[in-house]
Amino acid sequence: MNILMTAMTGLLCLAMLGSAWVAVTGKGSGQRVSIAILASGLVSLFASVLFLILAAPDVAMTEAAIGSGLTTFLFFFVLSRVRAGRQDGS
Amino acid sequence: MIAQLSIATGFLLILIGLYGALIQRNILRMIVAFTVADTGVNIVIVAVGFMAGRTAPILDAAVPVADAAARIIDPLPQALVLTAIVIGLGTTALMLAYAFKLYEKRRTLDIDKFTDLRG
Amino acid sequence: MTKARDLTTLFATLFLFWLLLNGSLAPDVLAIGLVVALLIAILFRGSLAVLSEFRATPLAIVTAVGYLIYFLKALLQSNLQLARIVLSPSLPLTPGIVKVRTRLQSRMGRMLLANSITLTPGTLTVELNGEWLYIHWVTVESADIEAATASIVSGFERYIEVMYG
Amino acid sequence: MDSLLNLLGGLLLVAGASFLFLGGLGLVRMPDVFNRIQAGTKATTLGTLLGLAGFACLRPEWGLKLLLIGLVTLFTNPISSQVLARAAHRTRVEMTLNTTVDRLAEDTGEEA
Amino acid sequence: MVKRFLALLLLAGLGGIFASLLAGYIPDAELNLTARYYADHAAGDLGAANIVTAIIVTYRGLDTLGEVTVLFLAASIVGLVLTHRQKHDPRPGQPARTRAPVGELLTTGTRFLVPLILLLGVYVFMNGHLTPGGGFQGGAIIASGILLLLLADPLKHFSHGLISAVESLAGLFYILLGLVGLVLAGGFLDNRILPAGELGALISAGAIPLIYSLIGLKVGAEFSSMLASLSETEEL
Amino acid sequence: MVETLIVIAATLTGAAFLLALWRFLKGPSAADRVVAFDGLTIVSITMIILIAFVEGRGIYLDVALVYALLSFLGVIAVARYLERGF
Repeated sequence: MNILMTAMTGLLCLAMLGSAWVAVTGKGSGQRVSIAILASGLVSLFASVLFLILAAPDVAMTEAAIGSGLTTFLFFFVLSRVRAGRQDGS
Repeated sequence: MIAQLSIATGFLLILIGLYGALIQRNILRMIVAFTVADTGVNIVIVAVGFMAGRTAPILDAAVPVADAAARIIDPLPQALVLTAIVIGLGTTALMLAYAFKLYEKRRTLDIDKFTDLRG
Repeated sequence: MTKARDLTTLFATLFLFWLLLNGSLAPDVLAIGLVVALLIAILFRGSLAVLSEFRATPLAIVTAVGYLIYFLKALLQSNLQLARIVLSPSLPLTPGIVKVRTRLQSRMGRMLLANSITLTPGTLTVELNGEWLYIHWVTVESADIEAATASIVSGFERYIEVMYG
Repeated sequence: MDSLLNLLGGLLLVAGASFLFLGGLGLVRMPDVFNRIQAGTKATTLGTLLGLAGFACLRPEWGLKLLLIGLVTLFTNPISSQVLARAAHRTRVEMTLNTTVDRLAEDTGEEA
Repeated sequence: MVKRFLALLLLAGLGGIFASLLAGYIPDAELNLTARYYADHAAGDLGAANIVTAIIVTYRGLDTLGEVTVLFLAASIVGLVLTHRQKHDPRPGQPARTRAPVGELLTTGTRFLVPLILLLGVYVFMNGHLTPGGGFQGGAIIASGILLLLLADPLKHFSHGLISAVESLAGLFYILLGLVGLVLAGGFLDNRILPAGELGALISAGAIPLIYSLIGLKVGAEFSSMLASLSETEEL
Repeated sequence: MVETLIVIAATLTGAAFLLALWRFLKGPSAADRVVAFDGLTIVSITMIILIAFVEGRGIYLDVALVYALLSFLGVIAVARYLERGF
């Protein structure tokens, strides 16, 4: 059972690093800001599961509700307001 | 092993987030990178408080009061991180409001176009 | 009259949800649940009339059980069909969006119908517009409105019509 | 008796996990968005429900909470898929080449 | 490019520091003194089964008061920045924006789900002393319910009066409870103004459920006002 | 016996997770990524309950409930954004 948890941790860490890379560099996302925001929300969701493995259910719930939920919504509100403009920094 | 893996991931997330915040020129993308780094910091703090073989600091039928000290992990980092996540949302909302304001003034999100403070 | 009925249904649903969440029947749980459910029910009584559309007759309750069994069977079938498609190397697909008609009037009944269609073999509700449903079908058997209605909608409609009208 | 329940729970778990796996496979293999949504919704919903039933057999005292989670997934999953499919259709995501008929595009075309 | 090179140099330095930190990391085998105190005393003295809640509400109650204040300031500044802006004319030649209509399914689903989400939020903050969760999580869930209402009916205007009334009242009673603790029990925000009760019951742990409910209402109102002021801005 | 079954189930769940993640990283259109996001969150719910089972703590189930509701909200928000609904 212990090895199971370790394997799950490894899987989650890999997934988090992958989506963080998408969120930050925009590689393979067609340079769209909305994908970057979605990927950062995914990082938070995986972090929430990781917190549960680290025996911190309070933090896991906070991260799921606030870090992933509300933050992503705030980003999308602002993004939809500035959509008319240029979205890409490069 | 779980703790080491998590700490390493947290550090890597901090580095990735800082890299993005430094090289991106779109303000929204910089804020996204900040939130990624934020998550990384939280993971490191919680993982440092983790002890293998112990369980969450909530007492119920599975963890009686008598042997609480021998079974639970340190609750203090969790309380700190809980605060940090909530405040993180506040700062993100502020950054986004200012980004919106800047866009309203200049109609661009490119950080290089804001040259007022250049010497 | 209907206002009072709306309020009662919503209150009963919320209270049941509270009991399921807490999983205990201690007096303090009951008391706090009563207060909280009543407050939320009063706050939402105007905009939330979808729950009281259920016809609480004995026939409707029996039909609900029959509907549940029919639905679970359809869910299992749809997954086996999906498994066959996904596991076959050639992906035997003939997808398309067809248009079907529904007779249901009540909002809750229509939502149940759309949800059921989404979860049953090879179909996915894309848009609900008046009496027309637009459905994405993995293996289109017939693009004709009547034939498609007969094979997708009728099975569920029979049950939901009794429950919600 | 107890071990029988445990065995049933384990088997249900494996069945649920295989449906989840099929859903993932469908997500990867299907040719366009709508077919992927189909695979995603159906397989993951049934997989989650079976998994919940399995855990309920293994731990009967968690039954109520698991029932609640099952009800929530049963209601929210199809709604989110439908909203997503609608959004995908409105943004004119391209459909796979062997699509036979698209009545929705015909009808919205008429209105405009 | 110089900027990218400097950034990479900085990151390499930080990475080196992090690597040495990780190499020297030795997991604790025992709880340290503070943690041991909390583990031994939270259940007996305060009656709270969730020790994290006990720390947040009582042992470090002042920190939480500060945190709520910071959130309040953030919400106010967001509202201030976004509402006090000059009206700009819609650009000519660009038609007024039309929002995509809401599908009937989403409307029905929202009407069905929003009361349940609000009830879940109340459950989360009322049970903060027994289960994971508490005021901040419950407040966030309530704000998410409000957000679902906003999504299903984008033109709906919230009464900012109601939101700020809930927020002010909750804040006021929070401070009052803290002062009552100063008078009747050991200090500011002490929860032992009410009997500790039996460990594991819903009404137990003194004033913790009360304080956490007030925090939950306040935080929920703050998040809701942030979301509402963002959603009321016009597209540029 | 039961332990073996649980390990098999966990492996299959992990494989489903990886497949959905691949679709997220690859997926050509934004809608594809949102579908993958939905799938990932649903698989994560099963993972959370698995963690609760292995650790033997029933209170972790609350997290799964919150997670289920919030993943629904996230998908709705992104879908409404894509069709320019707010």
